[in-house]
Amino acid sequence: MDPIILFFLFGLAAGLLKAELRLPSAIYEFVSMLLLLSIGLKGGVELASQPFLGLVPDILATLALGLVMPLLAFPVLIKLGRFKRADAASIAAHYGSVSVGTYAVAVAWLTTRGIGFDAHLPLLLVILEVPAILVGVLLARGISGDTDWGRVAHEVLLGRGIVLLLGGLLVGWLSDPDALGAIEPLFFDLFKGILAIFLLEMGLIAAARFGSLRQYGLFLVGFGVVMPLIGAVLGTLLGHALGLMPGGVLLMAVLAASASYIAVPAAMRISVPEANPTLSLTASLGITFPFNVLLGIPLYWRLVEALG
Amino acid sequence: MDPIILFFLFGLAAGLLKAELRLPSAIYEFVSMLLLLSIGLKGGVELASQPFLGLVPDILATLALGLVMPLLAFPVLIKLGRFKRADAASIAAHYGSVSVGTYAVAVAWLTTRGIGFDAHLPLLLVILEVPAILVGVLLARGISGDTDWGRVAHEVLLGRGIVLLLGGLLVGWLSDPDALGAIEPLFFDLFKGILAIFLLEMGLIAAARFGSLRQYGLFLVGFGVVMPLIGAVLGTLLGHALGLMPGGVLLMAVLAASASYIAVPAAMRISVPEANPTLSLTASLGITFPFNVLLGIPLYWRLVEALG
Amino acid sequence: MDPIILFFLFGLAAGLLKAELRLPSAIYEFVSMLLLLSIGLKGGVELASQPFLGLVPDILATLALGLVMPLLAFPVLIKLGRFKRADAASIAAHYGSVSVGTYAVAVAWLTTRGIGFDAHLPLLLVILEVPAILVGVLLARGISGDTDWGRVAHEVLLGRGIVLLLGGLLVGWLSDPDALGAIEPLFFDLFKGILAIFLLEMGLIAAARFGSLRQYGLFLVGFGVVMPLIGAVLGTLLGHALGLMPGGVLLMAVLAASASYIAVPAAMRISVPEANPTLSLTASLGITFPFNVLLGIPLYWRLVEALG
Amino acid sequence: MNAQSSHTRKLLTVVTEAALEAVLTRDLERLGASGYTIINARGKGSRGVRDAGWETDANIRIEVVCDEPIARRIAAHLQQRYYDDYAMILLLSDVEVLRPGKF
Amino acid sequence: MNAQSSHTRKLLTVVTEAALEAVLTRDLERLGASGYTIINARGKGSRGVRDAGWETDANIRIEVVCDEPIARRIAAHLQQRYYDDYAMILLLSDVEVLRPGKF
Amino acid sequence: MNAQSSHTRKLLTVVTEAALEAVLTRDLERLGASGYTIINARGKGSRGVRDAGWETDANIRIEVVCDEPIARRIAAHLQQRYYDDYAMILLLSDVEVLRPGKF
Ligand SMILES: Nc1ncnc2c1ncn2[C@@H]1O[C@H](COP(=O)(O)O)[C@@H](O)[C@H]1O
Ligand SMILES: Nc1ncnc2c1ncn2[C@@H]1O[C@H](COP(=O)(O)O)[C@@H](O)[C@H]1O
Ligand SMILES: Nc1ncnc2c1ncn2[C@@H]1O[C@H](COP(=O)(O)O)[C@@H](O)[C@H]1O
Ligand code: NA
Ligand code: NA
Ligand code: NA
Repeated sequence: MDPIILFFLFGLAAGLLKAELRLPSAIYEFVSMLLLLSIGLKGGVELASQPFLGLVPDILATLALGLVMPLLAFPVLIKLGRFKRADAASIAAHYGSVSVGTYAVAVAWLTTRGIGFDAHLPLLLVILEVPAILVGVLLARGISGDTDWGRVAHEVLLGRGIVLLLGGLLVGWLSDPDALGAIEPLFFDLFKGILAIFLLEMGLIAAARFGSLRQYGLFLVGFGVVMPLIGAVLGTLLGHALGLMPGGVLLMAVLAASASYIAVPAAMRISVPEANPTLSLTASLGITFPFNVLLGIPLYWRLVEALG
Repeated sequence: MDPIILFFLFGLAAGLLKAELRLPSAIYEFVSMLLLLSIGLKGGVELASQPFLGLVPDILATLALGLVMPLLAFPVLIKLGRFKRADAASIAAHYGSVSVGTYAVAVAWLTTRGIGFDAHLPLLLVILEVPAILVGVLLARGISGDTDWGRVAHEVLLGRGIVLLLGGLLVGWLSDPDALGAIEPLFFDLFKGILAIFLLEMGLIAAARFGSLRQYGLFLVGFGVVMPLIGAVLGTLLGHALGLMPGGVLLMAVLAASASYIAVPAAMRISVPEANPTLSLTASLGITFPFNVLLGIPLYWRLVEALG
Repeated sequence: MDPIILFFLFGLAAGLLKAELRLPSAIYEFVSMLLLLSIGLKGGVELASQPFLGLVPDILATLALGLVMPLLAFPVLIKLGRFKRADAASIAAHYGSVSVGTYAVAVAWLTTRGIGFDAHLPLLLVILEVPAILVGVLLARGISGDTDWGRVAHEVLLGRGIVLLLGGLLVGWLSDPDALGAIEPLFFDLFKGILAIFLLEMGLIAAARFGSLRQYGLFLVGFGVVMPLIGAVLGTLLGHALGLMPGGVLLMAVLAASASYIAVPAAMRISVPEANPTLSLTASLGITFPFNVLLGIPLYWRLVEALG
Repeated sequence: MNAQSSHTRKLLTVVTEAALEAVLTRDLERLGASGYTIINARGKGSRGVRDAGWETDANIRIEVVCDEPIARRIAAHLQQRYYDDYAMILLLSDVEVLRPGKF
Repeated sequence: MNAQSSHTRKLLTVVTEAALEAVLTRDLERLGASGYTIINARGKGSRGVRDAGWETDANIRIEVVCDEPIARRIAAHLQQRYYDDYAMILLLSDVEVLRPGKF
Repeated sequence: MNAQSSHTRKLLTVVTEAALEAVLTRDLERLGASGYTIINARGKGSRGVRDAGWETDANIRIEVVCDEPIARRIAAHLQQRYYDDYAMILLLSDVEVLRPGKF
């Protein structure tokens, strides 16, 4: 088995056994910062050798995907899940956005197998983070609402995740390629080791969420598995339609299938405070993240090949 | 001289000069976490290519060593040291258990010299951590005592050190060997550098303990030097009897000679709270750790060769 | 462009946009610790192959430079800047001392271009840190003052920066060169990556200082640019006079041009508390550091070549 | 206002979600507080355990020293604006301050 | 319980060894506290300097807001159970709480 | 001094610059405090925002429990010695201590 998956299982097991294990929060922040910068840098380096204009259709299509997914999820959460409007809107926003951790695991999965992917996927990752948040706020508040959109925009666009990804992209893009070699040991050679540490902590966090699962019942569990499957299908279709390489299609499927647990919760807490944050984080961290990492990625690869 | 030993001396000197130097605690935790995972991983990788059953005698013998050593130390501490029962029991438990930091220095010492050792030593390291704690609690409380053994067991078996070592072992054991290459830069290539940082902090910590030495007198200093020597002899004899490779015998001697300063203090604080924690930590950190790192390891190597 | 400069610009931009981005302080401390140790180690390794006595003239000349520079700056700050005596003394001390971060960027700049420099520059770096602090205290207090010089000396000589640089130097010097290979992955291979992270944070810090600039007016901005230029000329002349290699002359110019933002502020806060710390840090972090990193280093290189 | 002068003020202590830090400090200034002190915290209350392991789970503990009318005004504002949607407790007590002009 | 209602409660502050965190929070809940707030601390007292540099040397500072009988019960329990073997101080003071139903 | 005995003492709370930690703890001991508790903090006051992002910008919050004369002596000393040059506030309040012999 792949060691990074084993690190995740190790974290899950340690968490379920209530072992006294926790990454100091400063380390967790640093580790996730390195992952974001690495993903951005790598993308930026490869983008540098591409014409930018060719990317416009992909960018627009990705924006559309980010608008459509929460609109699909919302009525299901209201009708079948019987959630309050604010809760449904918030969960929908989580699933319309993306999880960088899941993306990183998928990149590692492709790299291990030597499968290539398009250079601009990190850019699409950034782009897919944003629209679902706006849709979520709109679904909760309505258009006429007294939302302070300036604050929402600041919260979203200048949050840690997006700034680090975009910053990495730009640095990679503008860097003299020869000079990049000197920073590779930190940002590229250590990538999988850092990812292993990150997944150990994610296992501990996911395990801590299992406790809330019983409380919120079967619907949430079902949603946390079915919604990614729907996302994966949409992502795969879109990826093929855009003519991405097979690895790129997989990453698009993974992006659509994954649910946010950093950018969206932070934005919702400020913009839709009446939504219960435990609900969406339980689904996203307790169900969807483990599902995608352990079962989803290989499954979506079959899908990519089947629909290819 | 070996740079990692120089880092330890640097820490000692800075500490004695009261320089304003301290590793942030989050970094200390991370650094020790990486060492534990690295040791576990390395062991697990090599264990994977061995029949597990052949290890049973070594495991049983190591357990026995962990039971015997505190039983040897306890009467000495009571009779010669005139310590209170709880204090004697607690110190005995520290010396019956092991120090992972000392083990790591010994591994680095062997690696520098190209001396091989048996793959299952990390497993024996984990095993030797535990029994002395139970013996220590028994010595302090008696069998009939009202000890909450469930809590003691949880405290001991699910403490940070053991969980990380065992987790690393399992991940290494179950990993696809080809996939491990990608995490080597973090866990293997950085090992000695990380160990250097760790030893710098250990030097600072040991220096801070020197202050308490005068207070507790000469007996403690003597015990902190003689007990490791006795441990080293027992470890060497056991290692030879089990037919370990010379490097493996040295590591067994070092394990027996070293005294715990993480797992045992934490367990004793909860299970034998009336024992004075300063006493055992002064001996373990202020005397035995520096002794083993600076003088013990090369000495024990001669012993291994002499008794071999 | 060089990626580490881009990381600094990225930090500046994120800071000016008030993005929610900050290195946890434990990480900042660790990163700067690794830089200091790396610089020291590298210097120590190379010093080991040199006769020590030959360095005495360079050491004395550097001490003299550290005494002269604050004496030059002080009257200008009093007369032209109309600062209070304590503030002028404190700012003068900052500019007479050095910035290790700037030095590290200059080393990276030279390395990228394959330009060699003398092995003992890290030693001169340490030496140049100290005298300006003593001059600053004297300028503020006068010789007859009731300064507790023991405390000042302790504060200065046993501060974090100097201890780590000197410790690294000694470890590098005394280490068995063969054994050093094992710690290179952490201390040497990661150097530029770690420097990139450091510069990202420095960009954020510098941006946070821009706010105070308006408050303190144009004189401070001018001083923060002109003083480094004067320093660079003095450093260049001294470097050539001492017969350093071209890279060494550049580093000497950079040392003289840079202003302290760690050791000196800490010492001044305790020894000259009536000096306003915001004033000197605004100049040093908000103007001189960015100026040196973005424009100064290449400029000083031309100077080195012109005066060479 | 000599060195020994001293007066009584109110100490308002708020324990709440870390996510609110930026908005709360803006509110405090607007409502007339001359300063505040913030500390990271963890805890448990009616909204369950908040153990700071995860960003959205961290607490902060804010202290504000001010005169009674301002303290009441801040407390009323926080209660009305945040109590329903956020983990939050509010405590008030008396403190003697050494340089009353400051608060 | 309107927005301005307020009452007095006790604030119990405990400074003790970090190693006790898990057992103490269990004790607190068992003895009737509706919540608690914990902060990492360092300090000095009769058991010497505890500067958090080393795991066994760290302190925590626990605050519990509750009514007087519960505060006394908790204080008595802690004193009887932990005072002899652990670094620990206990302080009690009065605080006004804004939503009394909560505590 | 039985388990229930209790008395009133003063709690002196100081929020000031982290750079002063070493000198202040020496002062406290010299002036008769039997102990102290320190916590890292950030905040805002008359000397602007001190947000702990940068070493010279960090605050600490020191608590000292002692009898009233010592509290007054410490407060007067801090005020005379540090108030003019450093960011610092001083608060005094009453607390009940459970083992009065200790303070
Ligand atoms: N009774 C209490 N005593 C001390 N702190 C409390 C208490 N109740 C709540 N808290 C703190 O206030 C935070 C928010 O409380 P709540 O809104 O009740 O969840 C908790 O996470 C605790 O840190
Ligand atoms: N007089 C005091 N004022 C404030 N805090 C104290 C005092 N005495 C003790 N402490 C705190 O309580 C902890 C335990 O105290 P002790 O049991 O006296 O060692 C110390 O480490 C300090 O953090
Ligand atoms: N009104 C206040 N309420 C609470 N804390 C304050 C207040 N004023 C100042 N502080 C704290 O005391 C520190 C120093 O205050 P100052 O000397 O006024 O800058 C500030 O950084 C805050 O942490
Ligand atoms: Na998604
Ligand atoms: Na042992
Ligand atoms: Na300079």
